[in-house]
Amino acid sequence: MSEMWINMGPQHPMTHGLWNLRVRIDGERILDVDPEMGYLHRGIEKISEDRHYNEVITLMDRTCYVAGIAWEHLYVQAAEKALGIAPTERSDWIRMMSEEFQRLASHIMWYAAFVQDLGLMSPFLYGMRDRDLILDLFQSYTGGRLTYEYMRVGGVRNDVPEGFTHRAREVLDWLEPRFVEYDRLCMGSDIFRRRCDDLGVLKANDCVRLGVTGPMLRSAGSKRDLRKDRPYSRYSQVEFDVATADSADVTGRYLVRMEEMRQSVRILRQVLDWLDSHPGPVLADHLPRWLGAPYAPIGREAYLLKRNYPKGVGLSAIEEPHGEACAYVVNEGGEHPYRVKFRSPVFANLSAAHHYLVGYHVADIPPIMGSVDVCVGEVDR
Amino acid sequence: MNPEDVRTKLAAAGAPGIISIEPFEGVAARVKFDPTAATALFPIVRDALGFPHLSMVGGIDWVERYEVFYLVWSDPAKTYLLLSADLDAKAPHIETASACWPSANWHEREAWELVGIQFDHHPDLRHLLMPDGYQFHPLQRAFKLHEPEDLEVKVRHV
Amino acid sequence: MAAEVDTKKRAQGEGDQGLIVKPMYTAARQFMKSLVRPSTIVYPFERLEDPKFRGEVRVASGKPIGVGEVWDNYRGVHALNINTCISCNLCAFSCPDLCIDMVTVPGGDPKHPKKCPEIDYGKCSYCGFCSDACPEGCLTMTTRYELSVTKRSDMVYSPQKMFDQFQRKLPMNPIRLARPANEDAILLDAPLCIGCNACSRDCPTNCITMLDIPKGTPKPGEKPAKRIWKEPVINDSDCVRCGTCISVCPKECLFWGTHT
Amino acid sequence: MSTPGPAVASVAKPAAAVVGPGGELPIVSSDVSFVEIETLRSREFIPEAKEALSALVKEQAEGKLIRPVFNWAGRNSLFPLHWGLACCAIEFAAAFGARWDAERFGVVPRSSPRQCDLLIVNGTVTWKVAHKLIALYEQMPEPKWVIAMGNCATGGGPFRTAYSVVPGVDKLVPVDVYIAGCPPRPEALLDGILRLEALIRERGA
Repeated sequence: MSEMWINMGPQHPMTHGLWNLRVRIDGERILDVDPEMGYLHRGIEKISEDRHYNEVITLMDRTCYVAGIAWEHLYVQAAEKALGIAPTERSDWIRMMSEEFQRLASHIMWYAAFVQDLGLMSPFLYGMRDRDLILDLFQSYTGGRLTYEYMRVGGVRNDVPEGFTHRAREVLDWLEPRFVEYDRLCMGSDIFRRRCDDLGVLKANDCVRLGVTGPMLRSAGSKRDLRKDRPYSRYSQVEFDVATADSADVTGRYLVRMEEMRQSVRILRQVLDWLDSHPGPVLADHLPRWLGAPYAPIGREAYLLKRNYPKGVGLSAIEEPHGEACAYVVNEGGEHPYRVKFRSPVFANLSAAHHYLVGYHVADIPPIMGSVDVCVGEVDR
Repeated sequence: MNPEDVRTKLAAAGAPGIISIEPFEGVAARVKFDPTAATALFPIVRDALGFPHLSMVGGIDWVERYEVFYLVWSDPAKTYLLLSADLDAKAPHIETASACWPSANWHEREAWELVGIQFDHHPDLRHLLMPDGYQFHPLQRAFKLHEPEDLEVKVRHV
Repeated sequence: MAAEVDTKKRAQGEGDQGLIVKPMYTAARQFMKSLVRPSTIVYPFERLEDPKFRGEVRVASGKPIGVGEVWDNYRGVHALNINTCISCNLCAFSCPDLCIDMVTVPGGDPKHPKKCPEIDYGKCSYCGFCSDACPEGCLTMTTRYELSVTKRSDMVYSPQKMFDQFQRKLPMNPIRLARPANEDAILLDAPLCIGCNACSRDCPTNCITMLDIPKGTPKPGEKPAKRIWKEPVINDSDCVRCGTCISVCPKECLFWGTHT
Repeated sequence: MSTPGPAVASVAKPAAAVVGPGGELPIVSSDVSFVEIETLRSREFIPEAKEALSALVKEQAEGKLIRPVFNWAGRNSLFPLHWGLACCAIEFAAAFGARWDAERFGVVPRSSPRQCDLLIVNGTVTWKVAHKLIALYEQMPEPKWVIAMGNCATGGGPFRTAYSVVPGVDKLVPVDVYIAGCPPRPEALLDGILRLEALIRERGA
């Protein structure tokens, strides 16, 4: 049998986005893979150089469209370090709450799409139903469903509304039993287990070598989680466990994400308790006007003439739902960032595709790539 | 881990080409190094200092020079380390890090494509995000964004 | 190779019963649950933002979760109150996507035509920066989200169209950002001023008055003037910090700064 | 189907009189112009497609009795291409989720362009993917429609100044309905589909 290259993408139900997996096969067996990216390259890093510091936030939501607020959090942390601004305490907790809700929403979205790839239709419906409740929560305090535009350099735009924590607890109460149902649908099914066990194995030392992070790394037994190892925001003040598995396969990644959702609920309950008892300002005082919108950046040229600006470089790293994300913001004293550079976790996870796909069969590609949780927006940026 | 630790360990391992080691918020230290010493320095950072995970590689166009930076992570020390090197503005090039950290492969492809830094001996230096044959390096300062209102669109059939 | 799957492990499953009966049972139970679909909104007839839906939307168990309240804050299509708009340009300047054009509307005097925002919804990203920046609260975001057109040009909403939105009295986004406490003010570099009156003429809030400098008092380092010098004095409490005066000043003698 | 009491009452109302919270929000506006759509669709960007279209129109004009049936069937079973481009694809998926259930309208996403008659461009189109978009469009059988969902597809959105983004998908394929939003809510997508159905009712398949 001769070998041949086939294209899976850019329009293929497996891809969940706009990318192309070129696969060299011999019969059913995968000999080589070559992911072809860039179909969604929107030049976010370049556009950021033409925008005010706060205006970049509108791009961050669209960078990773299933975890928008986590990317906002990543960016504002780096920008604050570059500009020498500290967020208020309450806004820091609200940011952390947002990130955890986003992790829940992202993982549920992953569950819905991944299990649909395996041929099960109903988990998609259940997943989307429960995710909508989280998006309703987001909408009640940010004003958007997917694109929030909520965080600002120095805090967040507005406080959570009255009765929010009560409603959030209701949603959490509703969600927690659902995880059991999800598990019953998947782990209780032999078909699911037979499809996913020992598939897409990538051991821990390979993960480290290839830069693979997030649930893929933790499913191989590593305990690296930036929320624990390098606590940012207020993660040092809440209790949670790092979810790990040791099988390093698709089932392991499923288990890690399921456990992470439970841990997110655990974190969220602590954060909501804190928010109930600690009112305070959510936007830092003494913000410089030249930060830009919504602080009316008019008369730009004239403004530049008369001021000495602080310079600085900010670096931040968060544990995004997909893995380790970093941002590097260079402030050269202008009104716009001089250079913004992001590290996308899925970018690194995909670059190792050769190592967890080769040797398996063509029919194994959807579950394996589904377990990677590809979000093309953040890969291509 | 603080800059002093990094300095001691690098000196003990005999790392070449270190220009300066300075504190940097959020990481253990920022190590500026001479790009010609990259081949020797990277394995020392990985093995002797214990930074096996490369997070990102990025390039900055400072008009009069280029800068390339590497962010690496150490699991036991639970900290980042930032390596950076200044490159020539005319022909920015540096030895590839993908021989030492395989994860640098795509990051360097991206940095070459968008910033225009040449990575010598890179195994697979071709376009990643832009189509093949794209002539420009968009993240260079000289590259200006256009106004699409004036854009003339020509549709080509394939 | 890892692809050589461990078939023994699979064989240790629950046998045929686990393979067929259990999944079928699970599927059948879920199917019975799905015969009622209380979480579905029959969209054109039922709307989530409808006040009667407050606290009425249920999830599968029938337990109500008050999603209706989330609408207070939603960012949809803009509404503009033309009557209170002061043509300060702040919305256009704060727009990250540059989708706002200021267009002339009837009502201004011929020398200073009244300009109101015109929004191209093919570019707008609904970030709400414009309504946050609006000092008068006349440009707000309503909760209306449906906007589908068959012509691209219909996506451009003129001020009049947005005024229609306003008159429909759709629910508005209630959150108004407080202005920062130590906001920068507009300062005057007095030696550069030539007293041309441009800032006072174009100020949308009329908070700049041109005051006479007493006759015969020379400005520092200059010869005594022949004519009466005027200098702008800005009423800080009325100023909305739009910066129009800075952009029209021919000598660049106005600038942002903090009062010392 | 079990819905709360008041909703059942409102089902009895005709669709054109749907009243939103703030007054009349007509689903179908009267500004849909037959002539403009025809001009839009007959732009000379694909000569073959134009020929095929005119042949089809001629053929259908001869069979006047069958055409209303075609139209009725066509507008009530729009099969969009299952193609996720960017952010709007998530809302596209949400519209097919439990809460909005777009399949109520006969809208069933298919994975192959050969089975589809509706191309929903749900996200940013870059120059790298532009010719693939045209190829997919050309593979779809006539009659076919295009919905530009969201601002990136309509006019490039926030990314239109970027070096790699097509400022509006109408530069590549003829668009029938534009939906504003960034991303549009699932309801807005459904509204756009309803508008497209109205368009087909008016113009014919």
